[in-house]
Amino acid sequence: MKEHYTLPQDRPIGPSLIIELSCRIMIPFIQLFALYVIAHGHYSPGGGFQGGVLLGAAYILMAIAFDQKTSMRFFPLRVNTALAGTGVLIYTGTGIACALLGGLFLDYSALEPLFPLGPVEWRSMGIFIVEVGVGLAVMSIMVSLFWDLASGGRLDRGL
Amino acid sequence: MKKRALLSTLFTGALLLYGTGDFPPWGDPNAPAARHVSPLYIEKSVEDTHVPNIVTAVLADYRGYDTMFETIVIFCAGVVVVSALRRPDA
Amino acid sequence: MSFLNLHMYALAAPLVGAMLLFAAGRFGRRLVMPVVLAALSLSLAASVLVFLEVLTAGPFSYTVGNWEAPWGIELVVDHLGALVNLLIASVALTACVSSLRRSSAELPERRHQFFTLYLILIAGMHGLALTGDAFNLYVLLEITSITTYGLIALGKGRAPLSSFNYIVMGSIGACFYLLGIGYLYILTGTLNMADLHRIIPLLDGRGAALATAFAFLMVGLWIKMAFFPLHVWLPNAYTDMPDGAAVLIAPLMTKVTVFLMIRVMFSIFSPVYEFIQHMAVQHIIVGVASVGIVCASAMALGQKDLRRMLTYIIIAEVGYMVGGLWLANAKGMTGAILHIVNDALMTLCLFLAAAAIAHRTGALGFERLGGLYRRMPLTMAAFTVGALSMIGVPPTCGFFSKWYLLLGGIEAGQWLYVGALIFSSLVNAVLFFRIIEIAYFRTPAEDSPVHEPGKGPRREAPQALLQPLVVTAAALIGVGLATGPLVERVIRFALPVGY
Amino acid sequence: MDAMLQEIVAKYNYWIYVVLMMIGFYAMIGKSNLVKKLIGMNIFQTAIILMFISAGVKKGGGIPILDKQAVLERGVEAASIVNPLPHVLMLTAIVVSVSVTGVALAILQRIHGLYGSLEEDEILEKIDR
Repeated sequence: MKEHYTLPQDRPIGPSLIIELSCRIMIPFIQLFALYVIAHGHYSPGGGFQGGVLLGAAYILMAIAFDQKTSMRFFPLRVNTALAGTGVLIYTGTGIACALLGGLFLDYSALEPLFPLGPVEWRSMGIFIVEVGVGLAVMSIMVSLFWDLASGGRLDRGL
Repeated sequence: MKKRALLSTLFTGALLLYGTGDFPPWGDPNAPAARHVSPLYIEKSVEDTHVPNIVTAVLADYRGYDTMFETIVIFCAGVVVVSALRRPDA
Repeated sequence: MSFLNLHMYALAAPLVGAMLLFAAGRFGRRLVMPVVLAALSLSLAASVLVFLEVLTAGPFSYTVGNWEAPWGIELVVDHLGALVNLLIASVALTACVSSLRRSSAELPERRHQFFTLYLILIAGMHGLALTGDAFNLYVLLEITSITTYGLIALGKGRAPLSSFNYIVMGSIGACFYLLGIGYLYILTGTLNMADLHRIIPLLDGRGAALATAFAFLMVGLWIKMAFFPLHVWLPNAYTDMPDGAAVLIAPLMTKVTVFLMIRVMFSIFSPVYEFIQHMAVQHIIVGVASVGIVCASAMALGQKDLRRMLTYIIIAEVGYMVGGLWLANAKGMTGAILHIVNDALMTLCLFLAAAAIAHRTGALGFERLGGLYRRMPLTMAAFTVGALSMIGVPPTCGFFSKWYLLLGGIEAGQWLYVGALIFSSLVNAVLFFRIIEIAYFRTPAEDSPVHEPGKGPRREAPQALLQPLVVTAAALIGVGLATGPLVERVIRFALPVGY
Repeated sequence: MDAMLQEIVAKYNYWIYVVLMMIGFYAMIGKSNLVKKLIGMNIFQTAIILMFISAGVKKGGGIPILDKQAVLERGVEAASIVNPLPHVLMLTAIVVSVSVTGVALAILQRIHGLYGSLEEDEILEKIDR
């Protein structure tokens, strides 16, 4: 990777204003749409995985348009590791909570004692909680995968 | 090596095609797959979970156990890539 | 803490432990040992209670998410499942004591990542022991594979290449299994094993597709368990793995996959389908298994490294189990199921001994094993018990399962299989006595680090590596003596109906 | 002979997917370049995903997203909606495929770093030396 990589300064085109400006405008709307895809997974095609990948794509676009250091400034490594763990813990924790509260594993209607919503409404809420957990996990894993593969594990320059 | 690989590929392909002989024609509404388990998903899922998107309802509720392990699969991929590539010493 | 969800806690404890370890990251170094030990002892306690519950109250099925069987995912905890679940929990706890100590020497700054994969692998195997849904079995197969790819890649030297070869072969196996499930789904419309078991005999006009589905399910699982002609990936993968991982993966992965083959053969299809409607297939498979046993044992003779020799013995043992199951009589199946338990314990004992020796001498080549009896008497004593059990000497458990397999082979008239069993036992005797002879009579090589003039002659492995080894060696004899009640109270119910 | 032709016409989708699978399968076991093996694995897994999805198709079936109020009042006819189960299974298979590809790419980078080549025979030469 080292020998044929040219530094940004002596790249022919150099950091291009057009790319950076357009990305700076686009990235917030990509993330907004990604949150919509996660939240709207009940009513339209979407859900945790698709929304999580879109969220990850926003940071990957930042890493490609600017450089990896900027995307790591907006999404620090510690937060990335913590989010990956919490995403999966949300899912597994919901399952264990349903079992501890007297129901079966992953039976969302058993969460009734927490907040009286009625079993069917709790199932719909349970699905949403789980989708959020999946979205968090997929986002942080996708971004961490890209960072590692792009920079060969050194997390310094990236592509 | 290539000869053996080509031979086993052709044999596997022939076995697969021999197996498709008994399948219902494509898109047949009363194929076994469309008659046995999925009708309940279509008819009951909105009533049971108030979620119009049947795929999300089946994914997260009826077969939520699968999706939990799926999240763990992608988590494992993250851990493996981090442990394989991030070499502070090398 | 209702008793109804006990097996789910056995599965969830390692998962939550893994997440905590990963979130704590490199700064939670002190956290690794308590979290791993707590998670695994909790899951062992839960597995023991589930096993006792199944023994007293009989098998039970558990619908995840409170949806009835074919619509939701159903977990079936029967005698065989509870036995394998208990085996996984006990082997995992014993192995983790040794790998906790060994990994601090091998992978000092990577321990939290190592044990995250380690705990998720154990949780995946618990899931495999319990599942009653065919597609869920595929997802869990993928989890155990992806964690094994990661653990192999953590090894030294040639480990990444052997890990990549295992990825390619493992993906072919998993895709073949998924193809088999797809064919069954297109024919029946359901994924639940009990439902499939009920519908398959009714599919009279669809013989071709059913045979293809069965063939792909079997070949997929055979690749995953390294059944002889499809075993090419195993020797490199299990040798280049870090010792801490080999102690867990070698005893369990292939045996759990044999258990999955039993699940597919008897919970999805039926003995009538395999043994009566397709008689010829049974003879072919027993023949291939016998050839596999002979070839794997012969290859083990030619090895110069202790751990690589053990991997070829694992491949021969897989041949024992697959051949025993396809003998199609009660003795053969009892022997195969008993061999899952015994072989897991034997392989655990030998790999724990290999880890202890590697800890002290650094390498496992035969030339480095000289004079080990004087330096590591307890380790070599336990290694000898493991070796005797692998050969099949009466007080140890290896003898009893081999005895049942032999009886089954004779009763079924499969002389090739019986001959292969005897040949393999003789080869094991040659292999292990050769090592015991090197370790006992040869003087230690001058350059080996163990031979420090300053230190006293006895340089035993550290306690954390020695205690699990001694416990496993004792368990080999204990399980051997407990074969009677084990077969009577557990394995008799695990056999399919009519045997 | 026309029975064979008739059958191919009725189930041409399975024939196409089996051919795709076999291209991927051949690449996985026949090729010596490690990246080509990985590409073959992706083709194989994608073809299986396509086969599952095509198993769930119903002629004239609508997409599995319903109008909540209408269904709560009048209910829905199962034959009019496409079978949702293969779609759920294949979401799982896609995630598994992505994860395994990510792991394989990371390990390929390690191999390239260690041996400087991705041809299996060159690597084996370097190991034996």
